[in-house]
Amino acid sequence: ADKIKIGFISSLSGSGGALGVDIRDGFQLALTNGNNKLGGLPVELSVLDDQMNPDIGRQASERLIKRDHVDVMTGMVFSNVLLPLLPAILESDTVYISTNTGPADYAGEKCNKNFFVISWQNEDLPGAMGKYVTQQNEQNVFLIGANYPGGRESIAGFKRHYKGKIADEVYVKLGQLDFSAELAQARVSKADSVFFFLPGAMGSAFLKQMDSGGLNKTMRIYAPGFSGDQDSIKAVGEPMLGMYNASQWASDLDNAENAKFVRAFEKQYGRIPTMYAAQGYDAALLLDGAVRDVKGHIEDKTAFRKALRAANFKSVRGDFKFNRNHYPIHNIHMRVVERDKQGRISNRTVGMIAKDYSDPYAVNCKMD
Amino acid sequence: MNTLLSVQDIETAYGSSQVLFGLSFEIREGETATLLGRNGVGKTTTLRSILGLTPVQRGAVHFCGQRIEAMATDHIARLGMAIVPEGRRIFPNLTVRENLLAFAGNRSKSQNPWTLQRIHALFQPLQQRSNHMGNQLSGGEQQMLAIGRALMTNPRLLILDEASEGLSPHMREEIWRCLGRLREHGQTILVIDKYVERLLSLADHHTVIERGRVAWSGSSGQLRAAPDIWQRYVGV
Amino acid sequence: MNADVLSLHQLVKRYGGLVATDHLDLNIRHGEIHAIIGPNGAGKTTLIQQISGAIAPDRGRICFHGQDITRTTMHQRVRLGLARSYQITSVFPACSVLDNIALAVQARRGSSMRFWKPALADGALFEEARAIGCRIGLAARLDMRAGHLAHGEQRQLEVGLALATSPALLLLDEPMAGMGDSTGMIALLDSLRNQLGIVLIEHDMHAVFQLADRISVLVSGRIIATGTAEQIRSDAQVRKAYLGDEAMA
Amino acid sequence: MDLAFAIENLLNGLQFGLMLFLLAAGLTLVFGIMDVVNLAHGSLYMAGAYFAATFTSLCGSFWAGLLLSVAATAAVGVLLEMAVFRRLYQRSHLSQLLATFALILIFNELARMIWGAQALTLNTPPVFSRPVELLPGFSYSSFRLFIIGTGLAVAALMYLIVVKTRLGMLVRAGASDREMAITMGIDIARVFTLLFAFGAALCALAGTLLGAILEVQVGMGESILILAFVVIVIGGVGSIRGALVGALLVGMVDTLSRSLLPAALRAIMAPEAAAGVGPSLASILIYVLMAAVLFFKPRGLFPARG
Amino acid sequence: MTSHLHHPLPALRMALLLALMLLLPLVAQAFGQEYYIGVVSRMLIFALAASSLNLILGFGGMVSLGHAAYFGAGAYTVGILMQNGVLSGWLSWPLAMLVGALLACLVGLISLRTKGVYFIMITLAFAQMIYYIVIGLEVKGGDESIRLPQRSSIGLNLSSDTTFHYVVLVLVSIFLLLIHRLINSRFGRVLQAIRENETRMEAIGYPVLRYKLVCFVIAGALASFAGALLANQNQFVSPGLLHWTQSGSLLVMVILGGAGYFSGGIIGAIAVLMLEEILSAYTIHWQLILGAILLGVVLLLPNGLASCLQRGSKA
Ligand SMILES: Nc1ncnc2c1ncn2[C@@H]1O[C@H](COP(=O)(O)OP(=O)(O)OP(=O)(O)O)[C@@H](O)[C@H]1O
Ligand SMILES: Nc1ncnc2c1ncn2[C@@H]1O[C@H](COP(=O)(O)OP(=O)(O)OP(=O)(O)O)[C@@H](O)[C@H]1O
Ligand SMILES: [Mg+2]
Ligand SMILES: [Mg+2]
Repeated sequence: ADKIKIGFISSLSGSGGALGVDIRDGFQLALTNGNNKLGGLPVELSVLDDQMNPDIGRQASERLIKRDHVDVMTGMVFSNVLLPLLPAILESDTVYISTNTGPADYAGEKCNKNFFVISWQNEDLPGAMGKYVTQQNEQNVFLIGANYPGGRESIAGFKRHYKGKIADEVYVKLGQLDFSAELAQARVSKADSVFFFLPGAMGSAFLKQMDSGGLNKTMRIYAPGFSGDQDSIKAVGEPMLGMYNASQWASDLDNAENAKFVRAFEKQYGRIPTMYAAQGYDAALLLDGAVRDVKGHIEDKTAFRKALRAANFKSVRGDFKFNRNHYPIHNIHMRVVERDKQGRISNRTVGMIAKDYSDPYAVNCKMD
Repeated sequence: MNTLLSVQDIETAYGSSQVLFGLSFEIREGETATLLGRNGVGKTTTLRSILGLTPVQRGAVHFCGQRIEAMATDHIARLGMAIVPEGRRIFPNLTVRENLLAFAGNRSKSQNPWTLQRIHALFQPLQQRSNHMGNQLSGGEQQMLAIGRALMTNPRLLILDEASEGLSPHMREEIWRCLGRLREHGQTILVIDKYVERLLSLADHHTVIERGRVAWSGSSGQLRAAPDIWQRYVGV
Repeated sequence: MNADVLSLHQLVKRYGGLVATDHLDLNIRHGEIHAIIGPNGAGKTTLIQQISGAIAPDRGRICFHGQDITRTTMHQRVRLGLARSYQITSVFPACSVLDNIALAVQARRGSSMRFWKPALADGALFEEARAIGCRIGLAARLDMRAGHLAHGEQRQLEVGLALATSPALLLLDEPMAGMGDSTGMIALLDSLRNQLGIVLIEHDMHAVFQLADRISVLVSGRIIATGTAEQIRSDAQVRKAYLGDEAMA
Repeated sequence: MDLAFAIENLLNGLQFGLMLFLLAAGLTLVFGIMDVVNLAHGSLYMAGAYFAATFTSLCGSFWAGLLLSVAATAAVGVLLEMAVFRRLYQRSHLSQLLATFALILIFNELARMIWGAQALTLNTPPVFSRPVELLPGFSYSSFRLFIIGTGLAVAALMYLIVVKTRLGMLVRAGASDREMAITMGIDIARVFTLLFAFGAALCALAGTLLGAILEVQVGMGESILILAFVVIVIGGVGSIRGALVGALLVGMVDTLSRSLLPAALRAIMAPEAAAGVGPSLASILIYVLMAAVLFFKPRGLFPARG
Repeated sequence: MTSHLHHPLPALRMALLLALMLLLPLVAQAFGQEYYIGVVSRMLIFALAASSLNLILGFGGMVSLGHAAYFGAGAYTVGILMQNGVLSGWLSWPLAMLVGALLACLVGLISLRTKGVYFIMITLAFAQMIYYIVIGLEVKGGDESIRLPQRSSIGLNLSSDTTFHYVVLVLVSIFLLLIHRLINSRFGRVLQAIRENETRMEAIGYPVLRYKLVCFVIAGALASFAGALLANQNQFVSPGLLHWTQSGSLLVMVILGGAGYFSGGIIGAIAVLMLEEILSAYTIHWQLILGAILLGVVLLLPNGLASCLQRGSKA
């Protein structure tokens, strides 16, 4: 082929818009760095907004598949948007690289040759947190999650690895911002610590209210990396200091590719990148490597998929491999929110808590 | 006596349908004048034109020596014009008391301005219903309130558009007497009403309108002496 | 024989502490024009509201053609032959005069749960409406929007709407108010005499005395006198409470 | 259930209710009294929060941020009123709905273009950063107590302005019959501009106070706007007393259902199922409350007479 | 004779539109742009949904902010039936209408007691209840939506976008014609007069509530049918269809197009979807432009787009 056509659909507006924008910026950065080429092929990129609504997302994906005939699609943030669209995308034999959500649905028996997840399986980070919290010898944890599939999966992932007692388990409506009632429950549950999965603004509001109610003085707070990342920090600020969160990536991870990425991102956008940005960036690097491997002959789909599967690129998170289900095998790190040398609040990596972590569903996948 | 209001050759239309065709008349300070005519000849439209509610397309209106036909309605009203409109148009979500007080003022610098007490004395039902909402009044009570509301601004020119509508004969008589007293105190008044006979003894000057034009004008004496005019243009 | 179209028994309506209708009894005979007069705020409109079904009385009974209708809804009463006009004009302002009347005609002529056939094809409907329009003196205005009519003309239409439902009893709340020359309306009502009963509320004594077969005087929610025009005109109590000097004129 | 838990729940309900009232306050003026269906109310709330966050970080003081935000939002309100709303008063509710919906789109996109898609920091001021101990061993966020106080104060202020002052009468008059109010000599345009600015200022107050414990983000207005409308409708459109009662009712029902319902459900069904049903049921309750209130009182609890 | 209650069929425009819709798949196929067939089918589906809302809002004066409930109900009926093995459209489509009608009847019985903004809010309340009930129910698959394995079977191969388009075109045209007949019928006149002056209608003998309810139910059934079609087109059903923003966007379509004009819903749906389609491809700040356009239209054309096309018929 003389060019590679990429369709990028993401949530660029709405309450989750910040996530999509970060993924896009990360992806775009990698393209800019490579003079708008991937593996030597010029890139034709169309960016569309799904507004966090599958119905709108479908319109966008139809357009990309049927009108623009793109070679690769990527970018979506939320599983509830991705999942309904995925059958049509995969049926059209278009490669999809997930830059954020890694649904359990496609990790096991339904794994698909065209579906790659560059980020994580949904349970990876909460599961790692469960393991870590157990290691910390926490005995009495209060669990709170948003009441939607992603939220319930995350809490389940945590519980899979957490061995202590659960003080109470509370679910709240997606989008709820006032947590006074739930904090009262946390208080009476006499828990020692809290693990929460509250996406986007919910998480930051929760943290602010923990702080103003003084609960963060009496309980330790744990969360998966999504709620401890730079976007939450920007919203919450100081009250987040000292919070532990697990992530497959951190801005201070010690590898050359990452250093280059963080520097370039800060220069380009004037802010510290988030894990979403890193995922977007990685997706572009993955494509870059695969296109190079097939020498630009992406029209040979089998070869192209094989090259993708080989994941011949340097991930900003360090070691990276695809599992048989095309979900990652990667290391998961523990981070803590601190002030850096310039006095900015950001995450510092404390150590690795899981090496070559792979999800539990892969064994059911019949690929390879 | 000075001219307080002069309407010169005005033409007014609602959209494409013209209603007034070069209508003129004058009211002098302290005078009581009427506009007479059958239904739909343009009496209310004349008032709306004077007040700037329906813009005039041609002609001029002067009030207190100022040209007002291009002025904003609220501005004209503050110069000292108050109207008891057709259909009463009480503010339903204000109490009787609020309806009276909200717009109170002394726009004619009157020596003996209207106050809540004086209004209550004139219309006793209003005093009893002071805290009722405007829309909880009977038709006649609303009419009293509309008159009271206009009086409370102590206007230089008081305009009554069918103000006796819905009033009992007793109360109607009360209003006529009150207008008579006001006239004695030098209040300028413009009345539209169907009880022409009663207006003859009350008003100084009459303008009869027919199809948006002045068909006749003259004093009470002249009108009384010309029953044909009456019959032709006003009926009854 | 019961010649009464309508009879009210011990009707009571209170607004908070105010008794707007106070144990009121009233009989309207078939074909008569029965005027109800009384000072402002006496409870005349409130009475009409209860008879027409717009508000429910606190106590008492309303019988129409001997049938108790106290609990029936407004539209059912119209079907039974009770129609009213409003003291404060209430028409369909964005519709033409003809449409206004045609709607009232349609209410009584056949079902309106018809979804397919264009109503405009229903010639009879509009013919009848046109006839009524002429009868109330709006022949020249039939195609004009009701909201654009002059005040007096709207009052005419107001009566026309009630008339178009072809009632057995017509409740008119100050039909002459705002109508400069009421001779037309007086003639119209006069022509209806003996065809249907009319309850006429009116402050225009000229019209009342000319039209009414009987007159009831309502003061503070009670009827203080009922009688012919002559009887009422000469009743001292009525003169004091209501008529003042004007009736003499 | 211990005493502290009970008190905390009551306080939470009160607090959440007054929080909603703060937001509903400005809406009561513009929607309830001026009778303009203003969906963009949430946008002014958002603008208030963004201004507060920006000015707070510039001046380093929450209170300076609050003041500047109130001024700036009121100014935006005046501009908005003169440019758009002035043309909408005489229009139907439908036009107002569409126009203010358009304003939401515009405001959100502008905020995203100016401040970026990420949320901004706005935290409680240092004075209120520490919880206060109400009972031995039970402390409560002092900032939430401050919100309770502010909510009550705003309610009192609004009551005075709308019911007791001539300005209030003029506004109500102008809203019910604009032409007649003008004919009575009132410059309704000015009165409305003033009132709109005041409504916008209340938005800024709400945006700042709520932003400090909730979020400062694009779209923050819409999610909570519906609740503000619910509050006003339950109370009776145009009634300040109604808005206050409605807000407290919604606050209480919501808080109590969130804290008591899950436990109650767990008593009668499997914890897994309870966890799923609980939040849905709690979210429904407010709407059931509203539907029930309107079923029995079609014009709200305290129908503004008129 | 002219009547403001009568709405002549804009025959020429409708014929042109119909011809366009008939030819479109052929043209699109010729140019290898099958994508646009789907876009246009979607417009037709929304045109029906918006027209059903226009029926209660524009003609009946009932501003409902809960129309997504019926729209979604239709979609979910088809989805749930299909999940349970009922593939036939002959069964599921009428059933979807029935469900929508029943739901509307229930909601209408309670809501129609209220007026104005209270009505807006109570319809919203019911829609929200249904939204949360559906979210709470475990009818969904691994994510929040129900995925349909195929389009309903009606004896034609609906998996072809072209065939699907023609089926949608025929059905939507039939229902739009039905709506047109309805608004000009006796019932339609009553409806419009109720919008004008409800009390007076009661006072000339109409059981107002009954007429409003019937209209509400008809609109519910039509919206539900549109929902069933949309579920088929998308091949999934997500709670987003029930969200209040969906009700809002239907409302926007109707008001923009012209509430109370027969073509209002159609024009509005086409205009909004077209704007979205064009603008979103052009810039990611498209909502700013969309907002500005909507605002411009409201300020300049108080009665919506249809009012400037149809000036003659409704002064
Ligand atoms: N808004 C309007 N649009 C179009 N025409 C109107 C409008 N208002 C009034 N008209 C017409 O203008 C003419 C004059 O109306 P106007 O109200 O001035 O009459 P009037 O003399 O006050 O009558 P009345 O004694 O019945 O109050 C009437 O023929 C009426 O139909
Ligand atoms: N909704 C209401 N709430 C409270 N009081 C009311 C209400 N409606 C009417 N009233 C009062 O009841 C009394 C009777 O009113 P009604 O309208 O029946 O009088 P009316 O005899 O028709 O007078 P008018 O001749 O002035 O029209 C009045 O004093 C009025 O203030
Ligand atoms: Mg007039
Ligand atoms: Mg009366």
